[in-house]
Parts: sequence; C-alpha cells; structure tokens
Amino acid sequence: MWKWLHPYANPEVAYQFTGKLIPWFNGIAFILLSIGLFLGLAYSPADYQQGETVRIFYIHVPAAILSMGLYFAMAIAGLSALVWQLKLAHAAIAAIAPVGAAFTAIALITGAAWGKPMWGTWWIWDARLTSELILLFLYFGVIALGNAFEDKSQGAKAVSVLALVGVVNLPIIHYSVEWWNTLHQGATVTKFAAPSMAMSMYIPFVICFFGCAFLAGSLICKRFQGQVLARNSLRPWVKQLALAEDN
Amino acid sequence: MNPALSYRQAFNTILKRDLKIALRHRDDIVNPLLFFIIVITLFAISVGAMPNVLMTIAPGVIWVAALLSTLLSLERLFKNDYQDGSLEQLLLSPCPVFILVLAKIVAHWLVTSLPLILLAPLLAMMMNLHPDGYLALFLTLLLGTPILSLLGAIGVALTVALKKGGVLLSLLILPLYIPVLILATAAVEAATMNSPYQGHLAIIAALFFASLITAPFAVGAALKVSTN
Amino acid sequence: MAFESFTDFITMGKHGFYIWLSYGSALIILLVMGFNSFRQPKIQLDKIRQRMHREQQLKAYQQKKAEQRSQSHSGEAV
Amino acid sequence: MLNASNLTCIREERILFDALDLDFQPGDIWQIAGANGTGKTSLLRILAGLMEPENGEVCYQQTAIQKCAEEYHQDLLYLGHSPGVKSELTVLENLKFNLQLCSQDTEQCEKLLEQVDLFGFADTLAAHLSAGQHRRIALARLWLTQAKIWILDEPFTAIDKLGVKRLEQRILEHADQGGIVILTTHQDLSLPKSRYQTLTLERIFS
Repeated sequence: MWKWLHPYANPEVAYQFTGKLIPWFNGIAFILLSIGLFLGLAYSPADYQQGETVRIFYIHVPAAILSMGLYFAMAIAGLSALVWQLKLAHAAIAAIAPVGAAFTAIALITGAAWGKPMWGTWWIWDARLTSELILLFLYFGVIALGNAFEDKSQGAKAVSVLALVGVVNLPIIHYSVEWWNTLHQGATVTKFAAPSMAMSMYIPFVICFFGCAFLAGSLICKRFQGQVLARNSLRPWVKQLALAEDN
Repeated sequence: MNPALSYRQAFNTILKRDLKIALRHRDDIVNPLLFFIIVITLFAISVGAMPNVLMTIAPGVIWVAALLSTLLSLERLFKNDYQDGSLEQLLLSPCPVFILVLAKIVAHWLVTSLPLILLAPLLAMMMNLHPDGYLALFLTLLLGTPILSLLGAIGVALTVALKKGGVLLSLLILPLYIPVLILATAAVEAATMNSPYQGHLAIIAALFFASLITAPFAVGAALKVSTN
Repeated sequence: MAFESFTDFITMGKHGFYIWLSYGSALIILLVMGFNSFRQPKIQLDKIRQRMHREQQLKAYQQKKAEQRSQSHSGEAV
Repeated sequence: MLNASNLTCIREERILFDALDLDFQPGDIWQIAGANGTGKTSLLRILAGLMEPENGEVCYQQTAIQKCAEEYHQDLLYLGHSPGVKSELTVLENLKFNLQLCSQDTEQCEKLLEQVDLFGFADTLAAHLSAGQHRRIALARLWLTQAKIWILDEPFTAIDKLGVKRLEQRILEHADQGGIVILTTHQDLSLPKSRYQTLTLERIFS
C-alpha cells in the first residue's frame, strides 16, 4: 500500500535509525564540550581589550551560529515536506523548532551578559542582537502555529510554508537591521566586532561549536522520535512499541 | 430543597473551570505576551535606538503595549461561552450573575495580565527605563491592569453577540482606558524624576475599586441585553 | 593554566559574575530542553497506551450491551 | 406555579405571538408545536427569563421572574439549542461543572454516563465527540437535577431511538413527581395523549 521512494522515509526505519544515533551524539557532545569548555574557560588567554569577558564568546557564538543553522535546517525540512510530500519532514520541523529557539535564547542571554561589562547596559540595540531577537520571534511563530492546529496533518503544511517564508526573510531582516544599526551608529560604543582569532582561542571555539552541534543533534533526534510516534499513533508498530514499553 | 450553592462556592467553581480551560489553551496565554514583546521591539526599532530617546518614551510605550495586549485577549472572555451555549447556563444559574462574571474576569486577569506584569521589568530594561521607574511601573501595572480587564469585560459583554465584534470592541473600550493610561504613565515619569508619585497611584487605586464594584453589574446587564 | 588559583578562576578578574551568569543560564536552558526532549517519546507512548486502554473498555461495554440485547431478544422469542 | 399573562413578542418587525396567556400546573407536560420560525424558541426563552417579552409578564409563584430570579433559577432547568458543553473539558468535568453550577451533588456522575450511553467516554475531551454526544452530556443533567420546571428546546434532535424513548420515560417520571415540562419537538411524542397538552403557534400576518 505505501510505496516509499526513500528507505529512510519509512517512519519505523527512521525511528530505529535516530534511536541508534542518540547515544553516539550524546557521547561525542559530552567529550567535545568538556574539552572545549575546559580549554576555553581555563586555558585560553584573556583578551587584551575585553579581559576575561571574552570567555563568554565560547558559548555565545556557537549558539548564535547554531540558531541560524537550525532555522535553515528547518526550512530545508519544510521544502522537502512541501515538494516531496515527506511526512517525516513535518516531524523534523516540529522537532527542530524548540531546540532552535532554545539556542537563540542562549545566544541572546549570553550576548546581553557579554554586553553589560562592555557597555554598561544589559540590553543594547546592536545589529546582531536585534536580528537574533527577531529570529527568536520567528521560531516562536513556527512553534505557535504548530500548536494552533488540533490535528497535526493539517498544521504540518502550514508550518512548512511558514518556515520557508521565514528563511527567505532572514537575510532581508539581517541586512535591514545591519543598515538600521549603521544609521544609529551613535547608539553603540564599539562595533560588536568578533575578537581577532588567536590560535589558542580558535581551537576551543571550534571544539565548543561541534560539541553544541552534536548536543543539538541528540535533542532533535529525541524530539523527532516523539513527533514520529505522535504522527503515526495508529500504526501497528507503534502500538507494539507502546505495549512493549508497558511491561 | 438542596442547600443553595454558597456564593463563594459558585465563585470558586467558575474560577477553577476558567483557569483549567485557559491552561489547556496554553497558546492563549503565550500569544498576548509575544504580542507585548514584539510591539515594544517595533517601537524601539522605529524610534531608533538612542538610549536617551528610548528612556523618555519607555513608560508610554510599555503601557500602550500592555493595554493593547490586554485588549487582544479580552475577546476570549465571553466569546466561546456564547458560541457553545454555556453563557446561557451562566445567566440562568441560581447564583447572581455579577459573582460569576467577577470570577471570569479574575480568571482572565490571572491568565493574561499577571504574566505580563512579571515580564514588564525585562522589557523596561530593553527600553532602557530609568532604574527608579521600575517600582512605579510594577505598581501602576499591578493596579492598572485589573481596571483594563474590568472595563474591557463590559465592552466584550456588549459586543459578544456581534459577528465582527473585534474592531468595535476596541472602539468602545479604548476611550475608557485613557484615564488609566494618563495616570499610569504620569506616575512612572514622576518616579523617574524621583518626585513623589503616590498621588497618581491613589487615583488609580480609586479607579480600580470603583470599577471593581460597578463593572460586574454592568457586565451582567450587558450580557442579558446581548443574549436577548 | 591562565589562572593561578581556583578562586581566581571563579572571580575571573571581576567579570566572573557575567561569565558564570551566561554559562549558568545556558546550562539551565539546555537542561530544561534536554529533560523535556527526552520525555517526548515517553509522553506519546503513554497517550497511545491510554487511548488503546479506553478503546478496549468501550469494546467490552459494546459487547456486554450486545449480549444483553441478544438475550432479551431470545427471551422474547421463547 | 408558573404562569404567563398576555405575552406578546415581536422579532424583526414580525409579531410572533400576541396576548398569550399560559398557566402551568405541577404535573403538566406542554409541547409547543408550530412550523419553523413561529416563535417557539422565543417563547421558551421568554419563559426562562433569557428574553424580555414586548409586553406581558412571566410569574413564578405569583412574583415576576425578574424579581425572584434566584429562587426561580434554582427551580429551573433550561436546555437551549447549543448544548453548553465546553470542548476543552472532558465529559466528566463538563457534567460536574453543570451540576455544581445548579448546586446539585456530583457523586453519581459516572453512573449517569451509562444512562445516556456515554459510558467509557468519561475522560475523553468533549472536543473529540459528536454533536449528538454533546447533546447527551447536556441531557444527562435531567437524571440528577432537582429543578421542578424543565424548559427543553428540541431535546430529541440528534438522539437515537433508544435515547428518545428513555428521555420520554424520564419526562413522564418527572411530571408524575409534580414537575412541569415545557418542550418543543418536531417528532410527535409517543407519550399517552392524555398526559400532555399541545400549544400550536401559527404564523400571524399583521
């Protein structure tokens, strides 16, 4: 009855596959993060200009990059959902959105915490922080639209369209905010320039980044499993799983 | 004859039911809050991010945003009950209508305005509000938002039977909100210049008690009229 | 090691508060996210189990009523 | 117990009924018949106090219902077109709430569900149920209420044969215990002719 083109498009296979991935992702993320944070916090030198606050850099920038990257990943899932009618892609969007929003929130809070010692106020309407905030709104939009529909199948198409519309608007928002920020150059004391990358700073950053990426991967896989179950709750393999879980 | 339901029990039953329904519709709580944040971000971006400019307009912007997001979520107060018929059951219950209406308004206030008040300091920070203004903002919101809910309930009760009640609702209620808005923003501004603002608070408190006593009766009458 | 003593590590040249605030908040968010995500499959399975249980209960009730009706018919027929 | 004197009701410039005098004694069952739009629902809403008549007055124990609203509502059970069931709550929660609102005890709620064959639906959300099932949740109150006066607006719509028979049984039982039942229905009642009066509303052409 179901003629699946792609082997992983079968929900059960996808469920088992992501199940196997999770322990690996967890392990790698744990190792990378512990090394990266240890190096970043304890070993790497303080920045001549910003002093110790530069250490926030090792969590702020990975989170910011991930928040942008996850939104693009969500948009790709949206595209594949609409173009190839991949049911699993709907589950992927619903899985990625909250994790993306979490990393955007981390980027915002760490950005604000970094801004306080440098400019004396918690929140500064700097170009990057403002576009990060707008990205957070986009994520909340996708999550809210997903929850608004009672039955998941109807909501899924709407969410993938919103994800696509969002990703098209991301560069537009980014550059308009950038332009807006130069317009009010007086507002920010120093340009939010990323510190020049001494090698001793670059390695911990890269390790931290991949650590965060694998952590995000593991969270997404777990939520993906939940979504696959929710969308195939009538399937026999899901019922067996529910019964197996029972005893 | 069974014991007549004491007014307190009726009040609690309605309050519990409404809170349970509101919590089951979690996005009804979150959406007005997101609206509140986005409106303030729009103001900040459009006005340009000069700290001193933001500081002067901060009280006004926060209060207008709070007012609009309360207005946004007022619709929910009687609309669903009218559509599924439980509003009639409410009007026909042995317990006087104004107590049930008060319970619904309190439930609405707890669900929409309380989170808003807790979020306001975070946004005051984004708007670069003067540190002295935080307490005044908190107090004016704490006393002001119940007035918004009470007066708004009258407007909703009047327009509940109309199909396109939304715009008409804001047309009816916004004029009623102007005194609260003026007093509240004046209080916060007075606080930022650390001159005494207790006078403003006292008047807002007086407005609050006046509307607390008169609004439920007005809403009861309005509901009887609109379900006629 | 960039720091002489552990206390130095904590205070981080008077910016310690901001650094630990940002790492602390990141940790909290990730913990909440992790806990919620790891419970997602379990929540869905519980929901499915509850639905199956309710369906069985309903089927049993339907059969019970069907038997009652067939007995009452056979009773009348006799 | 409940009487209405020279009721007139005008809706959208149309006279629905004029100078209507009604007197309901304990034990009466009244069927309000008439084509669609002849004012049956309006009459029921006026009797329940939801609607003001053009002129005329409804009295409960010789006092106008506006004056003795609390006592009257204590003794009244009104079922309108929309069942008054919240779709966010489960069946049980809806039932409990309805009963608490009219100050009745809520212990035997589960047993009641079997009466209206909603057994097993106790903790399903009302949102997942059909309109007929919503109606049965509202009708479940008939088995538990102590209110003497029942005003039912087309109680039999979307109810299956067995349900209708059981409902008519309950109505008869209630009337025998000295209650008053005023209902509108399109199907003809299978109650014995002697037990109920019929008031037919015709279309009045001014």
